[in-house]
Amino acid sequence: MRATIVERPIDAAALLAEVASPAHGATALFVGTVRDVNDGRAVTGIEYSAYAAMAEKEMRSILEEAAVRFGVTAAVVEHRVGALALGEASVVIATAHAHRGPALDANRYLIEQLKQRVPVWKRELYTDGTREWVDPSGARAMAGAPASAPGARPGGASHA
Amino acid sequence: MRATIVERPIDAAALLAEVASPAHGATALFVGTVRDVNDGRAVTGIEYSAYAAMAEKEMRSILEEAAVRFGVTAAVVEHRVGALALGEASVVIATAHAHRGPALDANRYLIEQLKQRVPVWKRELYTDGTREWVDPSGARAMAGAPASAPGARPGGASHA
Amino acid sequence: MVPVVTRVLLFASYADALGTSAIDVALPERATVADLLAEVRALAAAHALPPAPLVAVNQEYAALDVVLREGDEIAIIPPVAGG
Amino acid sequence: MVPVVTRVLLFASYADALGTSAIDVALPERATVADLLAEVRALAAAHALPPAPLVAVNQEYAALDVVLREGDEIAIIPPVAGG
Repeated sequence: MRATIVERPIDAAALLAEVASPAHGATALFVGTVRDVNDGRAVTGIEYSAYAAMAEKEMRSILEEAAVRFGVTAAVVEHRVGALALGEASVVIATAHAHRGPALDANRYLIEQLKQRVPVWKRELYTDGTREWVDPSGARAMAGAPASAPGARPGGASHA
Repeated sequence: MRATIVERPIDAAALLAEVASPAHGATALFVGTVRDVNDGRAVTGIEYSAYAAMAEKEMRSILEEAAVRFGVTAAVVEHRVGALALGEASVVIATAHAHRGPALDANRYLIEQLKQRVPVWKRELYTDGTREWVDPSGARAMAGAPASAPGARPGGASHA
Repeated sequence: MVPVVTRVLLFASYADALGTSAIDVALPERATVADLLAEVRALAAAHALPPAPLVAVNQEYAALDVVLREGDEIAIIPPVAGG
Repeated sequence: MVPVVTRVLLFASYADALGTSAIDVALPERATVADLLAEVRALAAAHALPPAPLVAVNQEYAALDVVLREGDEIAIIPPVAGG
């Protein structure tokens, strides 16, 4: 079980190898990549930044939750920060288990929770030369309205 | 969209590359591998065989279903046949989409349907030197009881 | 009606059980998948097969009432175990 | 009570908006996260922040009633957008 913020390209094959074991019959991998269009705007790249220490801590918490919920015995997450070009991987999650159900369930849980809770941010660069922080909570970042209710925690999970 | 029965090791990274596109934000990969224990018996390897032409045809049908159901724009499946050692990949499925939901949903659909419908068989080799065809339908293959009801099609899908 | 000798493909445990990867079955014209299975069951070695195995015609799973045509590619399909 | 000057980390859009990656806030002893946010809102540049941003204390999300202690690592967390 490992969760790391990295500043270099992510090697998906290395993550697959990291979770490999003869005890596993199933390995699931998720790769998030920089897309050329978002919300109808042409994107030329994305700058990712993170509160790295907290991001790793939160990702480890999510991994531990997945271990309890799904019994996954091997899982690893890498999230990249820095300037990423189109098609480059921003996040890779590998999960493995004796059977496919837990491997697939844990993989989806990890990416969903990561997107809700892990303090990583992205600023999209557009073809018109502008750039903007992405706020998946709805409003564009800094648009005035609060992104979250007072005291609310991302994801609504009980991790006080 | 490609589905192939192969007689050589499967290169998961090559499949990831095959479905890559700047239009995709999410790629899901499933890797099925030879496990060292099945049903409590110590396994030393698995021999896979297939009705190759029909297996490829059925896998292509499943890919087309996934394209309709989930809108996945890129998907590839390779299933290996022959003698596989512990830890080697028997099947790899890569799916990609602009968003993670369809990529993940399609990936799970493909492996579930593949296991129900695609004419591939495996014979496990055990540490005691014996070997046995695997029948996931319940009874060991050739145990006498019918594996399926008369006229039934695997998976119950309507592909007359 | 002249019976047509039809080749039926066998795989995996069924091929092992019958000791061959194909058997020849004599069928009347317009025989169905059910007729084929009845003929197969009459073979001495067929006790090793389940009573109602799956059949594929031209590489697609076929219901019992599908009518066979000369030149069809016919196979008896053991319980699948891919992945 | 002697106010304690506490450093608060800023990231991403909040760091951009305030033009800095950290601000210093004077807080009384046993101040809570809610007290911290009230002080932050009193800053001239804070109009760019939402009324109730998320706060992390020692790298964990903290509720408004969490009491801050000297040496805590405090950060205001913009809406996350990883993955």
